[in-house]
Amino acid sequence: MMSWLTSFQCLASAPTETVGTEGGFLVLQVIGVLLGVMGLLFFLGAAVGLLRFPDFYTRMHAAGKGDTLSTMLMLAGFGLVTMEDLSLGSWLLLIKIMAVVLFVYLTSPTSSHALMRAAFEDDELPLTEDDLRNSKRGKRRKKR
Amino acid sequence: MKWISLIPVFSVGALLLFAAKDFPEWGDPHSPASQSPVSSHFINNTGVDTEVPNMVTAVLADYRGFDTMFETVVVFIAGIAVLAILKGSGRRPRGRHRSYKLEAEPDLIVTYTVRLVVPVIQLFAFYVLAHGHVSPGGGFQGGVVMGASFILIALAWDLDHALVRMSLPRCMVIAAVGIIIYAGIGFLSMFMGGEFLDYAELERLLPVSREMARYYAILGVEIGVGFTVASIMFALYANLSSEGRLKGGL
Amino acid sequence: MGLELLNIFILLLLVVTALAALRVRDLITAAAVFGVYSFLMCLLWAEMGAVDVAFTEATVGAGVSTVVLVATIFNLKRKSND
Amino acid sequence: MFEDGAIINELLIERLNYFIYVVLLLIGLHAMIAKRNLIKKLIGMSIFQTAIILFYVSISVKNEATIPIYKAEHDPHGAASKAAAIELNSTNSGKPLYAPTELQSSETQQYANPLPHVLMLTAIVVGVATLGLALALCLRIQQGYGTVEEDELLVKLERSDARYSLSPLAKAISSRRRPARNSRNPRATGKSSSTPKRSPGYGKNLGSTKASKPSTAKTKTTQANKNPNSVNRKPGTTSAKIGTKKSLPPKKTSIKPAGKTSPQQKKGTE
Repeated sequence: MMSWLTSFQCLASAPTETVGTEGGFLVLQVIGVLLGVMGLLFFLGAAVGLLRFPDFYTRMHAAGKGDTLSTMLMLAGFGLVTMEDLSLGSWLLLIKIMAVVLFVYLTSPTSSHALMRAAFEDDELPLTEDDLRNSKRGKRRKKR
Repeated sequence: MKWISLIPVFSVGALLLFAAKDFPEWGDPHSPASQSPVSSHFINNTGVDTEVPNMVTAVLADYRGFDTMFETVVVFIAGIAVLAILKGSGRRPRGRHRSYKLEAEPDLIVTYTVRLVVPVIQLFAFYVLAHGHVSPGGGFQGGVVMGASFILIALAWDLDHALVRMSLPRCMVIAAVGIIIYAGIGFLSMFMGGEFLDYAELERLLPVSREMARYYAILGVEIGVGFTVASIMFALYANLSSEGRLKGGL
Repeated sequence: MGLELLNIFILLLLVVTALAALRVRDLITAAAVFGVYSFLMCLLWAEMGAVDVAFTEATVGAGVSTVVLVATIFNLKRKSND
Repeated sequence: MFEDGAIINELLIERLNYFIYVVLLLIGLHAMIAKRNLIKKLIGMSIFQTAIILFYVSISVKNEATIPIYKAEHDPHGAASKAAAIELNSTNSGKPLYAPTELQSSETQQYANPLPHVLMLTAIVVGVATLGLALALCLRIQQGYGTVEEDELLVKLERSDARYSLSPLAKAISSRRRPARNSRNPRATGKSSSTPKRSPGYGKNLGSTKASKPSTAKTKTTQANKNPNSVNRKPGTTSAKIGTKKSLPPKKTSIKPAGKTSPQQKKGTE
């Protein structure tokens, strides 16, 4: 039976052939994978912050910063992993990925700024000290 | 009474699932669709016939060029229809956000970033359009990216700001020019002695071989598609966001 | 080897986002979730090897159609009754 | 339950992809049938459409196959075909350059099927064009009737139908006496749709289009005798006319819910 259930068994038994055996530099690939893992960690932090923070501004703070940094880290790691040899093609690929990183660096903070400004002009109130005190005393309050 | 809708829904679903067990498995290389002579012909002969490495572009603009031409016409007609439906139907700005939006200054940070990014987006649109022969892309994608850059201008400032750069009459003229380019290449190859959209006959005009004539004609056709799609996408946004009034924010 | 785990995951997420886009009352949220649906569809197609279709869906389906939906809902009533 | 040949096994394990396509398609179909909001219907239509496109693309998948772009060894402008061309031109000179060679049937299996991709690529673009057209129609309905909810829309349509399927005598009387009241559905009136109402309700925007231009001139001339430059201040005149009439209050109350909800909701949401 050829089915997708077998892919679970593939998960249980780790694949024997790993990255870096054929082509490419082991150092670059290790650095790239480390960058990718760091990016995933920051993404996890952004997601947890998006869920756990109390009001809109702190949520956007977590989402905007964590999102930007983790996307850049993961793209940089991806660029390093794909450096199989020092040929022209791989350099071009790296340059393209770095261009994507540059544009994420430009546009992602801008979009979170635009969201913040829209919320501010829509009279969305940030959480204040009083709210925190009330929420500590009484039941836990959601935003506004 | 909403549950009545479940009856046709589930009967359709039962029919489709009943048919599903006759379909090939996921990724079966011997499925009927993959074994059909048409697909194998396209895969085998694209390189010989047109010298285009991307088979999708070659099939889209050459083998099935007639189809794509009228798909472009459908997009054009949709743009005209939206214009006709919403023309002159705008109401006066009313309510809170309307007056507010009209007074509001565009955000400095957003506009500055858009100023930086829009030229790159448009350059990327041209890249996608021209590089569609050897990488994913082509007229539709490049046109949509180009239209999206104008939409971005309209979002960052307001619609007037974008309409200065791409007014609606200019949009429709460019869309029509795109279709004229497409059909014109078809007719040109017809006048050169071939059939409609038989680009190989263009070798008499271009100093290249028959295959490379088709290569360049595919590029020309994609440019026509890109013109139409870009302007129609922006016209759709401009009309829908302002209810046909063509001014104001968002 | 047939379907892979990534396909299954994306397909189930597709069903979830499709249901969510139709369940929410706020139409702007519905449009945003529909954009998520389009991006998942784009990911699935890229994974299937249909790169041109994925590119088209990323620009058209997730980009322009979401923007057009939001621009229209901005002129309509934002709340939906069902 | 999951043994070979059982229907559950057949559907949920071996053909799970088809099962999910059908589920997506049914979600879209159900939304198109049962949802009352027109925008929700359109989102359902898009989901339906993408489910079909997904099915179509998925039949082009081949195992062990790459994307439908020629690899380096089959590239018509690559090194392999250049070497072939040099060899070919050396053997018989005078022939034009002939670089690429036709693929063999064993090599065909290395590429995914490009034909469904092409068909669906155009379908996506046409899909967004039809979505834009449908959204334009939604905007027009909103301008005409003040709502895009189907049930409210049906109530309003029914009411306007009932108003214009009265007896001929009643129709003549009502159209002569109460121009302002009858301009709810301006396309059906056409005669007096330019008279403004006190409440900025639905039907106003349609009424201000060109369809009612001749009637505008007519009403203007008839009322110019009594009240020059009164085109914009007709509430006073209409109320003066209305005051002489008996059958107005029940009519007004019957209209009231619809006329009441629309402007306030608009104000609230905008």
